[in-house]
Amino acid sequence: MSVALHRQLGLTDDEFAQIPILIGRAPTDPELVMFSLMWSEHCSYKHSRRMLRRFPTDGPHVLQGPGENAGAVDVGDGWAIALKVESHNHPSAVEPFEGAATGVGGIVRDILALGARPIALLDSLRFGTLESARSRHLFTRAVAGIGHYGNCIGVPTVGGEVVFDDRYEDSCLVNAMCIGLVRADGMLRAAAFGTGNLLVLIGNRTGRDGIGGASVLASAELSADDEDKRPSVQVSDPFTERKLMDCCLELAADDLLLALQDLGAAGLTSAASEMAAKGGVGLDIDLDRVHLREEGMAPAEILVSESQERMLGLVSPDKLPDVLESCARWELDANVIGTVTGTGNFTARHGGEVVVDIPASALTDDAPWYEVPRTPGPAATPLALDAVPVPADLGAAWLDLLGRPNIASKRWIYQQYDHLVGANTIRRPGGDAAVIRIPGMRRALAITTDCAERHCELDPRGGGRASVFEAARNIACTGAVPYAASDCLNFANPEKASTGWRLAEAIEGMSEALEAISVPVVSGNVSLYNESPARAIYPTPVVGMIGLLEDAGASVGHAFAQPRDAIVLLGGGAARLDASEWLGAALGAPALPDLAGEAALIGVMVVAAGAGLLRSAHDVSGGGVAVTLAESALAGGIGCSVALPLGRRADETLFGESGERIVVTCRPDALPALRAIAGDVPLAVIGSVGGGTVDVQLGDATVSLDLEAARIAYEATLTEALA
Amino acid sequence: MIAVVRFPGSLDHDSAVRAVEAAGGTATYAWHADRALPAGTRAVVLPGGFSYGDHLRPGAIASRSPIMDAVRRHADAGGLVLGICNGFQVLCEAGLLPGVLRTNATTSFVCRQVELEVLDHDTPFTRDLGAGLSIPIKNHDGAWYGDPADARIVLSYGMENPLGSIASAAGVANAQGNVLGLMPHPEEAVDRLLGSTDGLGLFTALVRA
Amino acid sequence: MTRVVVTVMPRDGVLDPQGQAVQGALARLGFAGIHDVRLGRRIELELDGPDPLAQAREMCDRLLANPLIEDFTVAIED
Amino acid sequence: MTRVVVTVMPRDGVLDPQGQAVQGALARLGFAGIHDVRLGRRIELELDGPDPLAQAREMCDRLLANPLIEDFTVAIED
Ligand SMILES: Nc1ncnc2c1ncn2[C@@H]1O[C@H](COP(=O)(O)OP(=O)(O)O)[C@@H](O)[C@H]1O
Ligand SMILES: [Mg+2]
Repeated sequence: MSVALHRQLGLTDDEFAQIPILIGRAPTDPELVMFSLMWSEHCSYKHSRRMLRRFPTDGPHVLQGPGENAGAVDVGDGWAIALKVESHNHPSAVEPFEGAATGVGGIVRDILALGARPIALLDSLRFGTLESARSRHLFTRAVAGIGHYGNCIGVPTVGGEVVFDDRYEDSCLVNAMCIGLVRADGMLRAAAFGTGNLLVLIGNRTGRDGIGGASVLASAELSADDEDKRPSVQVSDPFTERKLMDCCLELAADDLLLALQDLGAAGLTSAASEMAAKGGVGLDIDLDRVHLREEGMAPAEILVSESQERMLGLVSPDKLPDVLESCARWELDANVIGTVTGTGNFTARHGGEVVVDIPASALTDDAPWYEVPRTPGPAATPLALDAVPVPADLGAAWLDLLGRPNIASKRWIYQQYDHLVGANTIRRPGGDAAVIRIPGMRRALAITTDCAERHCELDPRGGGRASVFEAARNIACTGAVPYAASDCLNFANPEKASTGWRLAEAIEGMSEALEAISVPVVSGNVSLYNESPARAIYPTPVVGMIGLLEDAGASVGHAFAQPRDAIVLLGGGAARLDASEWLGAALGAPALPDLAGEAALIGVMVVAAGAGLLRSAHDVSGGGVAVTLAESALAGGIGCSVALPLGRRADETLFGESGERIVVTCRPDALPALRAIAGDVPLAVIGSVGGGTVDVQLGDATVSLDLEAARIAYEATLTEALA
Repeated sequence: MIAVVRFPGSLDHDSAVRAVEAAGGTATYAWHADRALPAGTRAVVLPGGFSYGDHLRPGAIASRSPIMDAVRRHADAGGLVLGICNGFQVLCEAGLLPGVLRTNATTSFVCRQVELEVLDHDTPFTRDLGAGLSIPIKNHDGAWYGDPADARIVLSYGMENPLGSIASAAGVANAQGNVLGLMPHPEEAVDRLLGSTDGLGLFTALVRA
Repeated sequence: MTRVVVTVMPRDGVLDPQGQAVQGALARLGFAGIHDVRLGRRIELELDGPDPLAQAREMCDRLLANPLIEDFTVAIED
Repeated sequence: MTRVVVTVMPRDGVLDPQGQAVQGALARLGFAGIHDVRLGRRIELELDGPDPLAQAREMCDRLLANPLIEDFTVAIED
């Protein structure tokens, strides 16, 4: 072998040198493979761990902050909501259908590991433009995979987002968010404890799925062209996942589980070492008792296989018969593969021999960490408005904008997702945040994912703030109080250029915004190295947020409701074309979101909705106020007529973007009450609902949008591009 | 008592129970491996989902499970059986309803609200329904295929026919009218909060049985 | 016109949830002695042109099979 | 042990929307001269027992094929 094994496995020489110091001898081959995976960026966050400490993670309602499989918050009446966002970017680029599907499966098991019933999914997607045949293929297959998995396991996919941009041509992003419901006092943790307690592996058999670095070992041991020893792509099996969900929830409800842990990246190695390290105990695992799908798997392969749809339960010996019986009833394989010991070591046997015997904490807590270079990127320069051509026909420009892939209706996507299963979906996809009833409660949840990636490219701190505020505004538009967040930081190579600085700045901006609205981050995920020699992605810190609505029946939608309702623009944001959808490029210098202003606007929304004043609400985001008005009109099947101050230029006024603006409607006689609630938050009555067109008067001129033409432009794009 | 049959991979069983309760009845689960329906069963619901992962053909594996013999006996004795989505597929595969459900003409999963026409008011299920119902569909294999001359097409999608069913069929009954299968999900339309209560009538019919 | 039959099967070692589900169902129906069930696709193509086999192979590479998880064969049927 | 191959195809005259979709996709990829595409299933069974062909046929009757829309054949593969 020309290159040392540890390098083939992705360990640096320095990292490799640490191992004997930690364990007092040279590692065995399986141990080396385990270290290589546990010390990878994916498992150890070695480039981002320190920066993540900046996030606000506390709050009176936080039951579980970062550190477990998912975070959880108290939502009252003894119930907790678990939430987490996770990426499956690289697998989706290789095999989009299975990659995206297994991404959904993975996040669902993270929620399940808390003993929570998964009740909603969202997907946040970034792909190359629809002009690219490759991107169309990847996107179509990823959507199909997400739909297939979510639909089959019966968890509604209630929302998400997608952005098409050339910067994602080589590195698409597939992030998924899952929400779960669990009794606050019945939440499971992943920590192992109690010498003699048993580890039970439940679910699919273990094959050579997704064995990363370990394949190097396998091919070094065996002849390199040995076909069937090659690692295989993970194939999703949602039917087994559903049984696993039903079975684990039944076990949890019957109090048969002491701890529960999903098997994700690095498989059994990561699951078991984390359980041991969290509980400060050891685990003795017999690899011969792991149910295998293939013959002749090497110990290292069994230890790091990423076969899907598996969970690891901790069971006391007297409960074992009940556990096995339940698993049999669900037609799931279940095997006792190990026991808790007092040594603190991760011990594994194979064929009667000890092949691994190392402190579990060496794998988890002793992973290296790196300070990444924080070379600042160039400062953004404001857009010269003169350089942006004035559209000859504003009406035509408006129609064009409505049909752009990043603005156009996402019906083609969410129609392929069962967004109703469970019979709790109050506000379906198509508006701002989705709203779902919390089963058995009067309260409801609003859920969204958002990210301002172009803003982040130009100014990561401002973009970090904007990403949080966009999510919070979407939540607030339903009348819900922003309550908790999860995030997925998708970035390029942290060791190169300004990526480290961007990451730190984005985290700073997100944290500032989260603090401004008192929303804690309770879980999250980092995905780095999203770049090719040709392109790096925009910094894409996806924010997943939930909000709480006191009365499920009082949520607000984005559709115009009644003729003659007053249309009100709330908030102090100023329309600018910098980085806007109309500009279609990351150019200019978007304004730094104002912490106090955004927080005040969100507060006003919540109070106004709570007072029952709002008939509709829709924030101003991509495409500016013109798109906001058109979307509310299309959703309600009724037009409006509005007058706006002309501003610097008509196209900027119509299509310019910024945060801190929401268009609401109310009965005309509710205006005084709304004004009183708004207080210092800027409020402008701009028109009224009615008619079959959206008319906007700007100075002397009126721009008019025909609703039927708008509907065609808005609905056709994705369907036609992806036919 | 209404029995809601649960197969591995059933998804809408809880919603079906809630719908029965919304209609003023009580429900209990029957397990696929059981050979008899729960004592006191007056009517049966086969809920939506992906029983056995929809592998091979949707509903095929579930239709051969032990509980289906008991469902058949219940139907033969004139008892009411309502199959929703996957339940409809199971009933067709079991031969309790004519035809079979095939992949949608779109070849994709379709989740959306549809407007249904009630074509046949002369079954125990449809006696009290209005002329039209607004209920969501959500399925991948919902195109009914069969001979309309041999089937009682009770519900139709009208002119729209979004899934490509023969005769635009959305719901089909057996000759006696006591077994009904439909692709739309009435259990998702029993609560004003979720947008429509048009599905409630089907559950009221079961509760009355 | 030539009829070409394309057979696409899950690769060895790749999880075959469909095959597993069918195997379980057959066992529950009382069939004994089933050691393995694998489920794949059979695609019958009616093709014109000089080299239908080569064409079918290209179709497999570009659309009909997923080389990461499936193996395919093509054959002319008479 | 015998390997029996079961082939299940849509019956003649039964519309095959999936086959049509594949045909459309192949045409969009630029393949010409495709007259028909039919999509079916291939099921490979590893069976023990005295008469594997008869057993496979019974499996088809009882589960593997739906006679309303599908035809099947069984064959021993060596
Ligand atoms: N990938 C997706 N999956 C599911 N729903 C989506 C997806 N993309 C967009 N949607 C839905 O379409 C609607 C509009 O999305 P978007 O334009 O991103 O909203 P906003 O600008 O309010 O964030 C939302 O309801 C959203 O949930
Ligand atoms: Mg919005």
